[in-house]
Amino acid sequence: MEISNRKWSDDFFQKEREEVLSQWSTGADVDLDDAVAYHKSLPDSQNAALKTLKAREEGKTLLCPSLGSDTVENHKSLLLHMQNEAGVDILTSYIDSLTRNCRFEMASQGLMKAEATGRPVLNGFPFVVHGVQKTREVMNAVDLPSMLFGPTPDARLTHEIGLAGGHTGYSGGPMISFWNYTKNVPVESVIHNFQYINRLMGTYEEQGVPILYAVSGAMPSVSPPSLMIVPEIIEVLIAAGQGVKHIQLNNWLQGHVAQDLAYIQVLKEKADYYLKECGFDDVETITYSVSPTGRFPVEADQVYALISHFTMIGVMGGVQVCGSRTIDEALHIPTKEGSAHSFRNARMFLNMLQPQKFDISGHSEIQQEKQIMELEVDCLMKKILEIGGGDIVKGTVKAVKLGILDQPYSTSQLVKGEVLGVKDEKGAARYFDMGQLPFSREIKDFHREKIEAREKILGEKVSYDTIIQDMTAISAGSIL
Amino acid sequence: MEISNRKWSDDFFQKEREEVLSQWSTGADVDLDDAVAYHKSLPDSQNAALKTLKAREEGKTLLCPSLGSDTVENHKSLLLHMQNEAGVDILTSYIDSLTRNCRFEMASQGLMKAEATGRPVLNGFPFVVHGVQKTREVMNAVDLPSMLFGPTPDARLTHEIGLAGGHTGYSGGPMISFWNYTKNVPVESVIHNFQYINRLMGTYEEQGVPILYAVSGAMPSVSPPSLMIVPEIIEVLIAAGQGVKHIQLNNWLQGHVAQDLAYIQVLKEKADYYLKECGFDDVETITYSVSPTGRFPVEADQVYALISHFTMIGVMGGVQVCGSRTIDEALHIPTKEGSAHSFRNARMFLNMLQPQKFDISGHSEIQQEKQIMELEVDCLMKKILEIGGGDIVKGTVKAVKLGILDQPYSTSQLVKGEVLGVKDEKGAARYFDMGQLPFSREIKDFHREKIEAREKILGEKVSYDTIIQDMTAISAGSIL
Amino acid sequence: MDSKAVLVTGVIGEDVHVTGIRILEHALRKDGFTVHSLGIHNSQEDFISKAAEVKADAILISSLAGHAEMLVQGFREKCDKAGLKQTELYIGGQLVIHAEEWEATEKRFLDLGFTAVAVPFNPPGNVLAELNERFCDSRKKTTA
Amino acid sequence: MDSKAVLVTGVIGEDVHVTGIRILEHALRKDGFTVHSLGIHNSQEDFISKAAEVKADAILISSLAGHAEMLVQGFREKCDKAGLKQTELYIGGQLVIHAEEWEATEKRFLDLGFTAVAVPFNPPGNVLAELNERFCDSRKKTTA
Ligand code: B12
Ligand code: B12
Repeated sequence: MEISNRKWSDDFFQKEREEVLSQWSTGADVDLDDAVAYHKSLPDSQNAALKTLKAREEGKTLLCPSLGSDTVENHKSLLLHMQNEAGVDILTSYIDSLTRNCRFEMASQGLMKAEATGRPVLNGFPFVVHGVQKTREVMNAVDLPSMLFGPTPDARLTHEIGLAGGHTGYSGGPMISFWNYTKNVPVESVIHNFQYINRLMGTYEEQGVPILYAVSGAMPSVSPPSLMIVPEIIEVLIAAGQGVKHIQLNNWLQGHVAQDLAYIQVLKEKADYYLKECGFDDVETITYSVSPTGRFPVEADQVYALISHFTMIGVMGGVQVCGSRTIDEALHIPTKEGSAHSFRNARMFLNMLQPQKFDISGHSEIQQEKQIMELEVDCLMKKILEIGGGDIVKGTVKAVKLGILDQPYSTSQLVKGEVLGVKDEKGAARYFDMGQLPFSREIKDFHREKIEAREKILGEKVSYDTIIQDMTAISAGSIL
Repeated sequence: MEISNRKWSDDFFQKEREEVLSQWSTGADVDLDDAVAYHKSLPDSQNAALKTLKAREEGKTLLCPSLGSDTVENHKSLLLHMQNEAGVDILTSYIDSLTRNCRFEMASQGLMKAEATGRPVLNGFPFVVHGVQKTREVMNAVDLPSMLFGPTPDARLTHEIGLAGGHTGYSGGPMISFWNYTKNVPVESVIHNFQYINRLMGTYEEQGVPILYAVSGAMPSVSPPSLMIVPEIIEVLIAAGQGVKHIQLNNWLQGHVAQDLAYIQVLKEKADYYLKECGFDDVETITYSVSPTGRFPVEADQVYALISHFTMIGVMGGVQVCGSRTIDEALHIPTKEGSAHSFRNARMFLNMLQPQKFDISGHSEIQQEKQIMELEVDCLMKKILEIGGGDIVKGTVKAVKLGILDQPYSTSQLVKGEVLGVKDEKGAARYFDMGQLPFSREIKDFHREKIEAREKILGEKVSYDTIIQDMTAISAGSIL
Repeated sequence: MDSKAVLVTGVIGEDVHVTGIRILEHALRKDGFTVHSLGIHNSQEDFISKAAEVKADAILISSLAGHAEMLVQGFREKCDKAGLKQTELYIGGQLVIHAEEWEATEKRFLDLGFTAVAVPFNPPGNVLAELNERFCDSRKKTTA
Repeated sequence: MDSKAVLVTGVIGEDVHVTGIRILEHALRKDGFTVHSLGIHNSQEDFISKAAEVKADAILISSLAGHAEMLVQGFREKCDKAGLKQTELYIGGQLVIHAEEWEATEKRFLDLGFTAVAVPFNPPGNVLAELNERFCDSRKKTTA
């Protein structure tokens, strides 16, 4: 079957499920009817999709950490600590990176070592090794919804276990997984695996269990937001194609207020627009924001300021869910104490700002950013749909080859890797190199002018060294 | 001599100086020529007035803590720590509260106890007990400018020592000292003492030593900003009357972004306007902001968020100097470590935001706040000048008696104390009771409507209990 | 109107922190206590003469600036001499200027003859409940 | 063109953190090293066969995800067996997932046969200076 955005047939899906469920012993315990019954036994307030929709209605911003630990005991106490001490509204279970790469045997060894020594060994919760019942043991201990977290090219079995285990969402996606988590895996394979996951989510939806799917597009490295938005919209359309009904749009904030706020607006508007364009009328979208993935400062004093800064942008952007890095981000896997400190900080900032309903969405600088971002997104989306003959999946596969879809600092060797971003004189991300992106004169001139303004201040041409400096600027104490 | 805004004659000033300098033994060491020579031996970068003017030119925001310790050793190491570890730009020396109340004998005992035990006893630096040389010992150890800090009804001798000791500024003023630091002292006495201080500053200016005088107006307790702005303008005019040339306008932020930003704009514009109106053409004004004086939360996580929040407002307001409370504000006199943590947080937030030059000053909500604030300020200022026959000092004395100048929670028994503020449904401070303020229908209606909006949400009338709740809301974790 | 107890309240010494005690006075009055408020800047003698005049059941001293210990030395003894042996003494606010274990602070003031020392950061409601309970007890004791 | 040394660089195991080593490679190349970059997702064997092929003076392993210890077990021995006894081994990034004294981390990897272990959070410049110094020394040693 050639890959396309058509919905998988039941046969095709069931055949592949058998294979997937046999990848590790715990697969045998997955029973969809039982899983649906389990979900229905949980209150609505423990469903991520329903809880975020409610927040959208009420104009509220929820807080959501991202962490995970290896043993059931550790992970449970981590989530309970976040619920009770950090006061967050939604939980996440990070998947450890061995499990993400289907190295279940190694994950199992790591888990055994962790259980034996009491010292954490894995960098997340190894869903597959634990299996459905152990996962439910965690979910039964908490009152909040929890989502799986972690992009990766093949999380099919992890999803079977995680969703049957009571999780009601996942953050990740085929594009981000391809760009940032693979070396040699073709994009079509990654999309295929995500179609499986999305079809599984669609199946839960058909059985009356809403599942929240968070698209992520690409990790920024001083990236103009269209580099994230376009792959995110692609992920949205692929998900909708397999019957996903509740989508969270992740915004990867980089710290420039006007650009980040424009990003939040454009992603939401364009995702809704292209969903409609492609005939998906019953998909709900909510928005999420989180601080960037560049290197963090080591000093907690400074990270607190970043947590507040990014919470400010999230609240001003009116997102339904606000994530945050933690004060120990630079140092090690966040501890539960570190996470609680961080989210209490985010909560206080939120509680100061949100009741004010201070709306700056119409600010001229935001609108300017928005306008150019929309041009960029439409230009790329149209081209991709065009070369795909109207099929987003086919278009995507071709676009990656042609460099019409491209990323800086991608881990994949199958990516052109020609595009590069650099900051302008106010700290916004601009295109330093547009590679093969089919941008218009207007877009090119805009970025060129912005970069020239920076060069004027620097007194020299922007170079690769400038880019490196920009990538580590925040950890060194300043946006620029 | 009846009190008025006329400049003191040299005779009158010198006669009073003799008296003041004889209040405590250290007064004898004050020699103006020597002091001027000492100031001129210091670099411009150690002069608060020159440094802030430079910041105004360059569009930069400087950071300034407010602390002080009792012994020379403690105070020196505190200031050095702030300079080297906290990275601030301007220092302050808090005056301990015994010295502020001219209880020099008790301050001397406290200092001796502190020196003997090594444990801090006084809540600030007892300038008078230390004398000129000991004060210079501190100033010689640091590279940054330092200002005296602390309103009080009679800081005449403290200023003689502090300025001769190398300090180049003072934060305080007759109105704030009257409202918030006296019980039975008539406003005319406080003004008299400040005319002395201002005349002393004027004398330094005439000798070519710029001194920065920071006016403070009144401490807010859920106060609509006109309650601070009007007394601040009064302090500005009194200072200008005695020859002060460099004035810092202190903005006491309360956390509501639009209202606080309007406050910063209105204070600056109206201070400059009334200076001109009253014929003072050569007075430079710069702006300062700091977080409120209401009770702080105990948890450092939360205070960090407040530090960031108030730094955000200061930076967005384009102030030249940004102060901050510290993470240990609620607990005890700030330690040097606590202060360093706090200012590193403020610095990071500033470094993220300021390079963006994100200008929201024209925002409609800010403009709305500004408009009503201007009406209030002009209404009060005109009335005060009118009843003073054009003399601001005479007008002020009368206005206090009539309640045209009034404050909530004043410590003075000579104040009407009828006005009261309460928060509206977005957290801005509104007039709950206008007492004798001669406000127009338009102003009255505005506040009434805002309060009604809050009452709708509360489902009950706003009462004194609401006010108490509002006053402790931030320490309880939210603006509302 | 039956008053639960007659109280004299105020801030001692050069301290200007008046907000806390004002809020407390409001709550106490609403709750049925008779409150004679002295505001800020009171000496020990100011408290004693007012307490004698109104036959106070208790004196409530507020102090936040951190100099409390210096300012209340010998207060219990002076009260006793002035015929206020029955008058209970309470103190609250932020009593010391350095970080110290609450137990140490409390002991220091109990040793100076105070009936009770209020933990800082109590919301008005808590403080009220606490005082109410204490005053009921103290009433019982006095009438017993 | 004279190369200071021939290096093989890459990220080991399932780790995807590529930014740091990319930045380092750029700096190293600019500074006159010959760099053979393997990118992410490399096994011990991937490093060894490339190093043998290019006669590498050193192998630089980057690892940030925190599983480094598991992933480099026996690496020194395998290198020796493959005839890379002269090839020095360096490792850097964020090597453990829990908070631990740097000295303990360093020792753990030195014991595994690494020549040096890079402290985390070095800006590219520092790392470069450090490597340069080390490579000059190692060069001297090799040629001596
Ligand atoms: C507001 C404030 C001010 C305002 C006061 C306005 C006013 N007129 O009241 C102003 C700005 C004027 C001020 C000045 C100063 N302040 Co001040 N101030 C504060 C602050 C921020 C909040 C105090 C407050 O209003 N709390 C709210 C009320 C509701 O709470 P409360 O006072 O604690 O009262 C409650 C309870 O404690 C209890 N209670 C209070 N009294 C009593 C008594 C009894 C018997 C009982 C049972 C209960 C009780 O009931 C109240 C209701 O719930 C605190 C720090 C903080 N807590 O966040 C510092 C603080 C108290 N101030 C401090 C200092 C040092 C000063 C200055 C000396 C600073 C200086 N060097 O310039 C000057 C004082 C000068 C002087 N002559 O006294 C220090 C005290 C240090 C210490 N004790 O260790 C603090 C802790 C700040 C700090 N970190 O340095 N301050
Ligand atoms: C960016 C980032 C990511 C990006 C990576 C993008 C990319 N393709 O590179 C993304 C989002 C993809 C990512 C994913 C994950 N990450 Co990550 N990530 C970071 C982050 C924020 C910055 C890393 C970075 O780019 N630094 C900037 C560069 C310039 O610095 P550097 O890498 O340290 O390299 C410098 C030096 O160390 C040195 N150096 C590096 N290598 C070597 C080698 C030698 C021989 C020498 C001499 C020197 C040297 O030179 C470099 C130049 O100065 C760090 C936290 C932090 N530091 O703030 C977490 C962090 C490294 N990540 C972490 C984790 C756990 C993960 C995940 C496993 C999370 C999860 N559970 O989902 C996944 C990984 C999945 C996988 N399969 O690997 C943890 C690691 C935990 C630990 N070691 O204790 C950290 C510390 C975050 C945290 N607090 O949890 N991450």
